[in-house]
Amino acid sequence: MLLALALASIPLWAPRFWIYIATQALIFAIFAMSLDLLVGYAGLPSFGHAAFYGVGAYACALLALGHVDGLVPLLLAGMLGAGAAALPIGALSLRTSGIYFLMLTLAFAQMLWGLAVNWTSLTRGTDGLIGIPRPALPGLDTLNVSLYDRGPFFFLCLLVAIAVFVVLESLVRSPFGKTLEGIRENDRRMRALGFPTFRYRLAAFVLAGMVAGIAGSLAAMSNGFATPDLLYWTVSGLALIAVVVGGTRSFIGPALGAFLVLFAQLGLSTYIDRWELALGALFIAFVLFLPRGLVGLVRRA
Amino acid sequence: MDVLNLAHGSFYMIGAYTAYTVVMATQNFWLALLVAPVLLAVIGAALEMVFFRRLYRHGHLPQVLMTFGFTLVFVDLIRSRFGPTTRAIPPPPGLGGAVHLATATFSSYSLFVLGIAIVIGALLVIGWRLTRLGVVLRAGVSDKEMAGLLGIDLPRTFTFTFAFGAALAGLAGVIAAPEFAIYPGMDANVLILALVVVVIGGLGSIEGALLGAAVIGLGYVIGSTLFPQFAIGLIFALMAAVLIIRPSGLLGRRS
Amino acid sequence: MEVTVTDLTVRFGAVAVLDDVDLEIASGERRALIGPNGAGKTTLLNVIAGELRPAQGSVRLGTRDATTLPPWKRARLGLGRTFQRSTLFGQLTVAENVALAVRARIRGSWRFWPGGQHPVREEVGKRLEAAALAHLANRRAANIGHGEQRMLELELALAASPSVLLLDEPMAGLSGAERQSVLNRLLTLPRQVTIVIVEHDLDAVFAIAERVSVLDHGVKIADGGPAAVRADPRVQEAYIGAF
Amino acid sequence: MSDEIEDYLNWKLAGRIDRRDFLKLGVSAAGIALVAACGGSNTVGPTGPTGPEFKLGVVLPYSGVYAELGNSITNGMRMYFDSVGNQAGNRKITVVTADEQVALADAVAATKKVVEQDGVDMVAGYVSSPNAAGNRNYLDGLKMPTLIANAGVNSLSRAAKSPFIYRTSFSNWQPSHPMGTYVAEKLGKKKIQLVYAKYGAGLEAVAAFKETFTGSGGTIVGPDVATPFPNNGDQTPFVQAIQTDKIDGIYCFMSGTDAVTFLKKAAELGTLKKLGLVSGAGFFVEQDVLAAITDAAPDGAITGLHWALPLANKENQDFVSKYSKKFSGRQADVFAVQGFDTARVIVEALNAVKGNTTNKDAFMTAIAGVSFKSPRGDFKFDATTNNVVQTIYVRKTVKDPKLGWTNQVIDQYPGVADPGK
Repeated sequence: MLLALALASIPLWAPRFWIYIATQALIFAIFAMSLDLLVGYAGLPSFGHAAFYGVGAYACALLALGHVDGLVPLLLAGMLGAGAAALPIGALSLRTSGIYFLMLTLAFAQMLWGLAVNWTSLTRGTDGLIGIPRPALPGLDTLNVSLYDRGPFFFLCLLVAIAVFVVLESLVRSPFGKTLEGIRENDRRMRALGFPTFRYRLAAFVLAGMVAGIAGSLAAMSNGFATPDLLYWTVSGLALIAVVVGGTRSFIGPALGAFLVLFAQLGLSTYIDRWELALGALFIAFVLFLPRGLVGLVRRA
Repeated sequence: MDVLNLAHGSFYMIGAYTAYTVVMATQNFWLALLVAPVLLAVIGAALEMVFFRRLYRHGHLPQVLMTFGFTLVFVDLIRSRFGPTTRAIPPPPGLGGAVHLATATFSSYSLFVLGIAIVIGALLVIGWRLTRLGVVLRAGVSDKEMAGLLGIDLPRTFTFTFAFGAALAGLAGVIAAPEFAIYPGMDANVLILALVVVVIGGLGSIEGALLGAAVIGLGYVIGSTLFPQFAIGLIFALMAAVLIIRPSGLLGRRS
Repeated sequence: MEVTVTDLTVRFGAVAVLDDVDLEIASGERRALIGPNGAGKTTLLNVIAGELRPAQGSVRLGTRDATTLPPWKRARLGLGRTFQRSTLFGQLTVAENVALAVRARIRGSWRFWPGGQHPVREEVGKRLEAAALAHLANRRAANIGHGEQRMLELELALAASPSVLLLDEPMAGLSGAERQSVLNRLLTLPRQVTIVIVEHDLDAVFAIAERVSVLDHGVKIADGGPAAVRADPRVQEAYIGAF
Repeated sequence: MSDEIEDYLNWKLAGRIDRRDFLKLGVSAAGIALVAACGGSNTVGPTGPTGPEFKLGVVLPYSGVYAELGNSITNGMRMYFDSVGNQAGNRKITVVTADEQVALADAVAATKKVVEQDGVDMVAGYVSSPNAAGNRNYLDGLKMPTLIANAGVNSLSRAAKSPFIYRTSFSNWQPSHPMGTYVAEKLGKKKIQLVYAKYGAGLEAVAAFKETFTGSGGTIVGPDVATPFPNNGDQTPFVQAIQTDKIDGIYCFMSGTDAVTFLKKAAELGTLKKLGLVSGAGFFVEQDVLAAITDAAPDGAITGLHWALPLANKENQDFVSKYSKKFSGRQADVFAVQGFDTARVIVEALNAVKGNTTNKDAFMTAIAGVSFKSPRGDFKFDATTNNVVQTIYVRKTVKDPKLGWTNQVIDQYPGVADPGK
């Protein structure tokens, strides 16, 4: 709770640029949390989660450019679009496990990236969809609060992030969550007990995809564009790193990891010249000194 | 050896840049063919001993994080040492032109690459299957505990395996240098293709990697002639298809 | 629930691990499966449990032909099993392990929000008492003794209150006292639960089993009451051959 | 600038290419030199600029595949700023850079950083078109005077034109449009196959060529050879897709690493030698590509571009020699020229308004009014499209004994302006 309050205060004191960075970090945190539902709780290391982040962004972008103006429909579009993509991909990928699953999800994500680059009639290829308007807030217009100002949009992202955090935390404590953990621990035993493990895993995969889709639509709204880069494997890589840096089997971990990774990446690249060297060294240091991530630190203490 | 190394592409890039430096200095491509693998073996061994050794018990994810870090570090070092300009080296003398076989024309350097690939492939398969060293390596990979019990000096074996892998990547870099352009970001695209090839072939099997490479190579060429735009997407579709039919790769052992 | 296996053949490559085996186990019957190592006992269990597809032959559970059903569907029909090597939820606590098995039965697992776990907790408490594991409730399954793990293994199968129970060497590696508590646990099971037990400890076998089938090199060489089988020369020869 | 600082700067550049510190150092060194000149050696040097500091935000790629272009443009800007002592309109010019990288998300972050965090008065930058188009609404919304130093996407001079965004480089339409008429009429080649990298710039370039080429009686033959972008595979299938027997020649649009791998493979297979004509937009035989492929260069290729290394005019000869002296023997290229001109537009506009940039409209009109003799020839803006009006030179790729592989000018189309629609 303390963290949520601290975050809520950001728009009051932080300079405009850092509010923008914080907003991006919140969106990335939602994305990283959805990934940890897979990696930490369901034991499914996905290297292609950016596919659903990107599909969510494109779904929201296409709808927004098609004159849909409501906030909720746009978020829903991102969520359902990503979920629709996650179902077939999950159904196919879950036939494999371990490193094969990792590679298969990477393959599907790169296929969607190839599609985004080449299906120019829909996605306008490498130029991407730009000029996406931010939706009007129902009812709040009278108080002339619009999502175009940085503060209100930050609060929207914060609210969605907290909502996602609460939903995911309760999900993993629910019977469904416990069953998921059981399947992660010992799939053979769960099948012997009568659990159709494939369906549970697929449900987890689609759920994680939908949450990533929400993050995607927020990203499309925040930056006003949806480009193929959102689906590229480096985005999946960064999300995986945020989860590892933050520490798996928790949601506060990946959220912290997301903030750290994004502040490091955006902060370093705009401030120092050889930012790749610094970022690379930071990642290596993290693995050496905190193999179980930030949360691991807390747990061990 | 069950290590997910995203920095393998960087070894390939370092190999290409070594080739560039050696050829620019001595005009001798063949010398580069020797220097690069040795240099990469040293780098590989050092990395394994200092960094990777701690990671074996933590599973794949920390490896992703560390190797992703290394790719960033290597690309920056290369760019600051060689500058961002795209460079190229001519194929070695005598292999520059083209060969006309019946109606088709092949660039002789591509044929040379084909030849080398087959030779190295064969050596690897023989080495992997038949020699004592090959057996030791395979034991170390398939079951660490058992190999340890049998008195195999595991740390040394892993260092050697990792260094050997790095050397091969360096060799690939040298061979690819005349064929493709040499520039700081060249590691990214070869990395994805390499991972795809290894997974399609089946992990832990050298023949699988060779088979996977053939399948992907043909798939790419056929794909780009049929519908050039989606060639890259086609490769991944191919990989997806293989993994769905045989979830542990064409020649992979049932995990 | 009856278990009928008809001319079952399983091959690994060219080797016929099970060769044309027939087995009729009446509902509520306590059947033991004995035989030297490598006779195919565990393979037979795995086929009945659905983890292994036979080359030929069929498996009937009660009235249903279950030959092609996946393991979880067979479990839903009331088939519970333990494994030769304890397959538990290592990182979860003993209580959480049992809770999973209980929830498998009462089917609340598709509930996406917490709560409503009171009945599950109650039953888990009772079961842990019965299995003398209550004092380990909050310990991680990986961090308890071998004997206790075997007990937990059994309890997981029982928690799903199966009508058919497949036991794969439940006594392996247990001390005298632990064997006795497992035996007591099994003997207190309701009559209508069919038990198929694979076990080397012949005293335990003959204490529980009403009928005994003997497998040797994938072939059923004897079938009958404990006394008759004990006296059967072929059984002795198979066992002596094995030692 | 005093000698030891000059040597120190060159030593630093030669030793390690460290753009950002160098840039800051370069500017501050100039400042120190000035102060030293005034105070230290008690000669009465020019008093420093008294007006408020003029901050210029430069967003160019310093990492990723376009780093080479980002470097050249930065060097070009730096050279011009130094030549005027880093001041204009009585204001000291401070340059703040940020790494555009490749992905639009990073370009947006870099832009926001220089605008909001560093509070710059003006922005210059953007190599890749999506990054320029992607930031257009943000910059236009803030009424931020912006100069596009490379990205050629046509829309910025047409539908997406903004009164605050001018372009000093080119629109993708410009280098290719005159080539259509030249190839059809002057060279009489009637059957051309299109070869291009399939992304924004490629599509717009070949469309402009097709417009005039078919207009002058030419016909586009066979399926286009469109290589996927970003292309990281083997180019052989695309080189072999050129139907050498059915066409008079090809018109090609590629740049950087794509051009290098394509031309190397084409040279090996000898495909281009069988063609009557190899033509295209100048980028695929620009100095950076020629330097990499050397003898694999398509000898005699006819290309159109708004600059060429051996251009005879004095400004260019002066620019080329000074550039290689200042940047330790590095050969100038079209991107350096674009950087050089961008800096000059800023200086001339600042002088025109005597450093008073508070009145945005007056400052923009001053920018629009800038015209001068650039190394590429006459440079002025077209007020209707905010795009540069410039000469497009027709060049032939040759191996010059002194300059090595370069492009000799054989014809030119002066005053080519983007149609704006």
